[in-house]
Amino acid sequence: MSVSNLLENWSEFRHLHPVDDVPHDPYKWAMSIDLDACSGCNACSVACYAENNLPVVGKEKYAHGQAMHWMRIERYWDEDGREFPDQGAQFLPMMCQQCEAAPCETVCPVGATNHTPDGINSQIYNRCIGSRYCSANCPFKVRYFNWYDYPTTDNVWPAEMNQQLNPDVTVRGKGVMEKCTFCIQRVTVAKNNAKNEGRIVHDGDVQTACQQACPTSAISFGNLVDKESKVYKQWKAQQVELDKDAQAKDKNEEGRSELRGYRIFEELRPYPSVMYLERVRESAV
Amino acid sequence: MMKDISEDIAWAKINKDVLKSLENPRKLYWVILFIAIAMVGVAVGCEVYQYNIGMGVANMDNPHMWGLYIATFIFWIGMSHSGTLLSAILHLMHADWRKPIYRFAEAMTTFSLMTAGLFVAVHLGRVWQIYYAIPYPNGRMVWPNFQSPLLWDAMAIFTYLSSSILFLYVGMIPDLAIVRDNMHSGWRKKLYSALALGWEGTDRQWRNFRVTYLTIACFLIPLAVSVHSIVASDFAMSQQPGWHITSFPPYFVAGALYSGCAAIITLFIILRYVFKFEEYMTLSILKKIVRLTFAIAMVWTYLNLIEYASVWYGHDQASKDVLIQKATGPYAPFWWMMNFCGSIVPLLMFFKRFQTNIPVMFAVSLLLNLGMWLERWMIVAPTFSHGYYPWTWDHDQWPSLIQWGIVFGSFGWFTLLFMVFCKVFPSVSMYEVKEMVYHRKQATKKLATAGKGAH
Amino acid sequence: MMNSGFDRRDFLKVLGWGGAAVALSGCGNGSVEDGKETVVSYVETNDYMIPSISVYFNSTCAQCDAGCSITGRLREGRVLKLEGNPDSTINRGKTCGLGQAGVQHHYNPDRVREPLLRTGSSGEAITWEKAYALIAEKTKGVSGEEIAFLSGGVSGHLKVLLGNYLDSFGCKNHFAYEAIAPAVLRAANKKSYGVEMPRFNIGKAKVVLSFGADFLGSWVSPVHFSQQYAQFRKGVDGQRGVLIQVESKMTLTGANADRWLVVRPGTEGILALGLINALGAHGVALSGDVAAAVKGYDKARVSKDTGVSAEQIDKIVALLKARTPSLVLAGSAAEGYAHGSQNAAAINLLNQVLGNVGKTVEVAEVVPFPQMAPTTGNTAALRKLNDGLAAGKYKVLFSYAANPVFTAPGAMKFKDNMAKAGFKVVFAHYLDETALQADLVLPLDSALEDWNTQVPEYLATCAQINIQQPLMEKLHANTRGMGDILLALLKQRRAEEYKGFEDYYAYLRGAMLKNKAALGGGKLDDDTFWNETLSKGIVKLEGRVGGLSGRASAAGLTLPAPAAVDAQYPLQLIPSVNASLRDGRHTNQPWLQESPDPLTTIVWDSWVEIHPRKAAELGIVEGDIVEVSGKNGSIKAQAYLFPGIHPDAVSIPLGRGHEAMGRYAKGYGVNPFQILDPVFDKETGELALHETRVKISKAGSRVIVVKDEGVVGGMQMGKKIAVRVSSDKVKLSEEV
Amino acid sequence: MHRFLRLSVLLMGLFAAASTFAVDAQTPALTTEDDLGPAIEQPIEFPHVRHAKDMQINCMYCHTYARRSAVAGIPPLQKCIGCHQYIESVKDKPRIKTLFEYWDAKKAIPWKKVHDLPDFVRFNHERHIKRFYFQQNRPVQEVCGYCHGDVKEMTVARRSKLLSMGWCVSCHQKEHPVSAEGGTPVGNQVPWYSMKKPPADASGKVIKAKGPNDCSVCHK
Repeated sequence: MSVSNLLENWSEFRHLHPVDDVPHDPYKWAMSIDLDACSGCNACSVACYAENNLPVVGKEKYAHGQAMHWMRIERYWDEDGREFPDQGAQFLPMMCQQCEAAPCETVCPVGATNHTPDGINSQIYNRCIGSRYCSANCPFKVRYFNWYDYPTTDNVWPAEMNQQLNPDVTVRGKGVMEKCTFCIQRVTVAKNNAKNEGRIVHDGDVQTACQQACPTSAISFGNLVDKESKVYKQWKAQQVELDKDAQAKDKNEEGRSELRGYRIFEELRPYPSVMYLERVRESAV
Repeated sequence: MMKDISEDIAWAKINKDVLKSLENPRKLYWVILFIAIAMVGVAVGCEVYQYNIGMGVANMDNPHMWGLYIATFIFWIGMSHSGTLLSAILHLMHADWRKPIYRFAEAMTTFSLMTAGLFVAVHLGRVWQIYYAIPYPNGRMVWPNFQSPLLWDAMAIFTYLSSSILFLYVGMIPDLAIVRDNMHSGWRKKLYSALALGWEGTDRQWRNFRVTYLTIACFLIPLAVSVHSIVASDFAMSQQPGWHITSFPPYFVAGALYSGCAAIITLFIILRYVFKFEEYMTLSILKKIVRLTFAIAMVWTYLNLIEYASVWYGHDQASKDVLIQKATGPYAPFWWMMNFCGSIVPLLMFFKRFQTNIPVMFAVSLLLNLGMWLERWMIVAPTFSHGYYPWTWDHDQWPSLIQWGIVFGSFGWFTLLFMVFCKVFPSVSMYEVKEMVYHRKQATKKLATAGKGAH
Repeated sequence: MMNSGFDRRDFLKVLGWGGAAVALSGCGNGSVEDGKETVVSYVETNDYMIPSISVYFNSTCAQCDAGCSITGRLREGRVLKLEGNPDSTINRGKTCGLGQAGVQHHYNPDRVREPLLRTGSSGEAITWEKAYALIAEKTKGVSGEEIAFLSGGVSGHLKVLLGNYLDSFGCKNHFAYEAIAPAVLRAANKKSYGVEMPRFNIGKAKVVLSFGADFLGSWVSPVHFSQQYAQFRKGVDGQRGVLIQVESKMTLTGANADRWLVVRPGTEGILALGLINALGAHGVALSGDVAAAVKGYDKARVSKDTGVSAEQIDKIVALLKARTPSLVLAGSAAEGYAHGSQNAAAINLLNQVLGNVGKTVEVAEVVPFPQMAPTTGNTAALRKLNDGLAAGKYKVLFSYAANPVFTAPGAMKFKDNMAKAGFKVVFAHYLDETALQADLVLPLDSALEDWNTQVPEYLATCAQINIQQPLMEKLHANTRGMGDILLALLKQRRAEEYKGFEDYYAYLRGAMLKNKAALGGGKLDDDTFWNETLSKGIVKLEGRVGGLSGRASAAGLTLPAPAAVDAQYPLQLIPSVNASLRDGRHTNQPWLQESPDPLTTIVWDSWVEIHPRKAAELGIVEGDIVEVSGKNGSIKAQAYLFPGIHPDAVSIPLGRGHEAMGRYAKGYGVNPFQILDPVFDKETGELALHETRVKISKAGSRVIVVKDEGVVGGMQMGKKIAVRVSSDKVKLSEEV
Repeated sequence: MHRFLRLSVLLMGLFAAASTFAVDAQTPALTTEDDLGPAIEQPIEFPHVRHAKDMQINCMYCHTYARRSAVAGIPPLQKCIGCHQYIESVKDKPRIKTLFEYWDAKKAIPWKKVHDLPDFVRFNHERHIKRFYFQQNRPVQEVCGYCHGDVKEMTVARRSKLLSMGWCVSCHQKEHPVSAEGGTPVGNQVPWYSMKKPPADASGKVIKAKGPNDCSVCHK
């Protein structure tokens, strides 16, 4: 707790830029989401409400943009002025991208949001003082602030409803920032079980709530260090590398690439841990 | 040429005039005080409500995380720069005309900083945990995050605040002694005796006093520049379009000096009337401040245009979009108003006949401050409503009455502190005015002698 | 994960302390607080009950009739979350949002907790003994014809008990009613394929041509189809499946289509015949009657009637020819007209012409216990019941798992007719609109507290019986399971026969053990078999396989020309079915209210979808309150400009607009059921949901639409966020 | 002027001294710090001293969940009765009578929580027991005692450690052995939780590592 210990442990306290950094070992949690499979059904979002004790804010607060959905499904239309969306819509599940060089982490005055050695951008609710700087600096705007005291004055979980609350996840009071944590409570349990058995977590030992619910299995979650994991294989096959701000796909001429993996706002260099696979549409019709 | 101050004011009269302000101001003083208290009451009520219910009552949302609180916070920080400018910078530059007015400018510095500090607290979602942000050895064994500009901010503000309180106080010691000597017995006498630290006016005391004062002044100048640069880095260090701009620190400092000077004009006019300081706060001095303000206004305008230009000609489309949105989107009226108030209104100051026209200058100074307040709002808000992620653009984010109430009340709070200060402490530096009168006399004498010699 | 060797009822006893002590305070200025809270401790416990370790039990989701198997996660005796059971062939471990919200059905604060007897305009809580006595009294001496039992779809042992109860009166008036059901399709399938519900193998198809079947959203078995869809997208033989959706209002499935074709409402059948015609012209052999039936449907006419361009028809025909097998689905959008049966028949005919029958349309296995097979609900039943009620035929009316006062078209005057019944018993979860009209309201257990067996209508790759079992102790002391209630009622009638069964659990166990061998447990002793069955939550069976009666006939296929524009009511009203809210029975689950509609992203309210072109004509902008009025009333709701709808149609989602039910449902939105025209399908008598004609006008005020999308709507503003790529630019077969 | 300079030098010196102190000041060794919690009245005054000291019963005989789950758990009433129904000698004692009253009424005893961490903290008994009791073979009462103090000397258990965050952290910052004999080797990986790899011995094997220092390990 002395100043010298602060200086000594500076690098421990702060995870650095992923380039030239210590490699992740044994875990780096990451995701890939296949937009071609995603049907936009919202099951993931509801599952997230169930798993993570998200408050239902009600119509009025929703109208004020105070919804607390950690996972939101965005629906995009074509922008070429056609009269009917005859190629359908594009759905995109958007949640915290768990950036490696997260813009939110550096600005939090108290370090309430910080990087774990597993590459998760963790949010320590009780440390949060509510400056909201993290959200201000988040390019994806996936951080949600408790504008009201949902458990108490707002009584979001009346009567028996509170029995549904997941005891592994803190119920956040007012003034706290929150966001998708990659279901860190599940990850923790899986890691503890693995440690008890003297191994590392295998692929499939842990599923996030959204992944588990997803009817089309569009979401994969796993350990990017583990070469056996599906996520690793997907990233590899799409030639998306965690610590690059431009991928093989971008280097190809427009439209020539056969890869569909991309990360959103890669050019801002947050190095997101979520890879999306482009939605495919048939050219023959 | 108008004189900054008449050279034939007797020293006893100076004492008497200034001390009078501690006793019987005009009625308007009490009216102002009452209004200020009422405004503070409104703000306290709003804050209590917000504290109990949650930040939602301010009608901020995701992603409009920051609202008027941060804008007003910057505004008050900016205000604080005028005191330092007048007392420290102009002190070092031997600008004599500052002497009758620097005291209240310094008080302004201190009180606007205190107001700004309150906004940090008002803004926080969990203000009761604010000590988490203070670096001290603690039982949790964790430090705050030294990488966060917000933490630098907190530190800079506290340093600046403590230094400016010290500066204000040290500069007041000789005057406090005068007040002490003019007090009859009673608790006030005791108070001033204690505060005067046994000032006798000996040569040694004067020598030490001058060195100390000068040292603090030197210390304060970089602090003042740094504090607003750091506030600017809250934005410039972020990654958001419209914020991530290299020229922000000087831009913020210029804006700060600008709004500070404008505020000095306002308060100058009020104090001059309320405490009957016409003889000390002369129109000649007003003219000088006005000219200074005008110069700064032009610097600010220049930096402002630089900012627009760098965004416009840069290749960051997102930043450009924010700029376009400022000029055409829902914030357009405020944005244009800010440009008008900040860059067009000060042009009035260019004209000599307005420079000493009190009603006009009063109105202009208020408009300038409105413009500067809008400027801060226009820095904070549009980026939220038009950030990188289009899905979240522009939810309903008009600040609620609670937010307005607290912002409104902060002006009352500042006025209250300031007015109480002016009633309790000499708001015109007596010893410096005496010096000024003395210098003036010497100069006139010299002039006269020189004139004689010429003949 | 699963524990097998335990007695389920012991397990429930263990949890004697109920769901006490839930820590709500999360983020206080917390420090160690000694001695303030009480520790959760047990009197007796089992080895598997370890505090802080989750226990998982299998059951069946009761949120809709698809029959997904679920696994409930329990902690300290409380069910926290429902996951899919990976062993189920229907949902394979997956769930939809509606299923996830099952826990909110269970923990809902607005549940009915006591039996309520109407006294004047208010209700009085009474005991169950009194309630049963009352039913016995009211049914005494009443003949079978004077009793009506209204229910939703039922299956399994509950259906058996229900049947037996009605039998005891000699009553044949069981009305199985579902407000939104593919009943027309069932009839058409029966004609075309010989079965009501064949297996649609989306996963095997290379092209799916869907006429308004929202199989990703709410059609038949959406979670199952979603998985098939994922497989279909990955492709067979490396060829990615192509989805073409034909409808007048975009559904979730339509939003996922490669080509979404907007057709004039009601002309789906014409397009199907037109496609057959065009296929014939492209060299596909058509049998004589088919050729005759489609003769008049040349491209020009079809294109004019439906609004689909001739070149688009050519493209589809080329695709259907090139990529086989394909699959054609007829959905609710095609069914919902007075000529719905004809539409469905025409669409089924297309399947036949394409040779899909037997390839992607396969016969489904059937559970070999016909008495347990599902009685599927439809709207014709409601019509019959309503007519009976209007005639004052019924002295006693029972209502279970249906809310006709809310879902019947207002023109039917169901509420008034219901009042004519002598004694109305409603088995209710909430005090919904129908329960409020009852004389006696009997509170039900939630699906997570109740025993049951269920046989899904749509069976995936094998026949299965789903077990529904309590996941936790009852929340409220005075609710009862439907099975227990029926058993108690049966004991009133046939005491001798049922005296051996202490409760429904005992009945269920006994019934299952009796058929142990048939259920695949021949070698096991009773307890082992029973415990294993409960542990799995599913009984997979060797199903009976019938054959598809191969030939859809083109005989009698006459499709009306599109109706001329009605000057007074120029627009077609399409009541849309939201995957979460369905017919409104789930509206009181707040997660579903706050889960944005996938297409409009609107929450907590109803809206009127209007095509931007039409809106411009009428001077309507988003958020305008518009009055939608038809021959049978009008409703007011906010307008939402939606490109995915035919300009001559407007759409309002079903499910909202409750006047009762609970805090999360009451007062949000409007109920389009109320203004539906009572038009019925000519062959089946089913309510034609899409046949209502309306006009709309601005009602003056304007609101801000509460939705998730921002002001720029679904635009990416030139940013690379959701990216789309053309299928010829990727190689899916090389992906992981 | 000289005086002023002298004063400045003096002040600077003081500041430097204070800073130096701050730089190297160690916070008190929190791990050993005792902090006696309030005495708590329990429904039955349970004598730990009789069970744990006189009878030498292993802590985990009753607190059986500790090695299997995150919480140590209070034994079910069943377990108390399991022994006490055969111990005739104490059956008449008032405490045992109360015990049987609960049993006969089939009511759980409303024990008060003694070590009650805030709700946002996730403490895992299982991991600590596995680490120190099973893998390092330390005596059970020592292992439990790290956090619970010398329970065998108490009647009603009372908190005797600080259980504050810094208290936990100070132990996690210690180097603990992770060698094969007494550590937690994970496959061929050594678990290290900070960005710095722990020091290895001459043979290249890591022998000591700190506890996890990741916020999210303990905060939920």
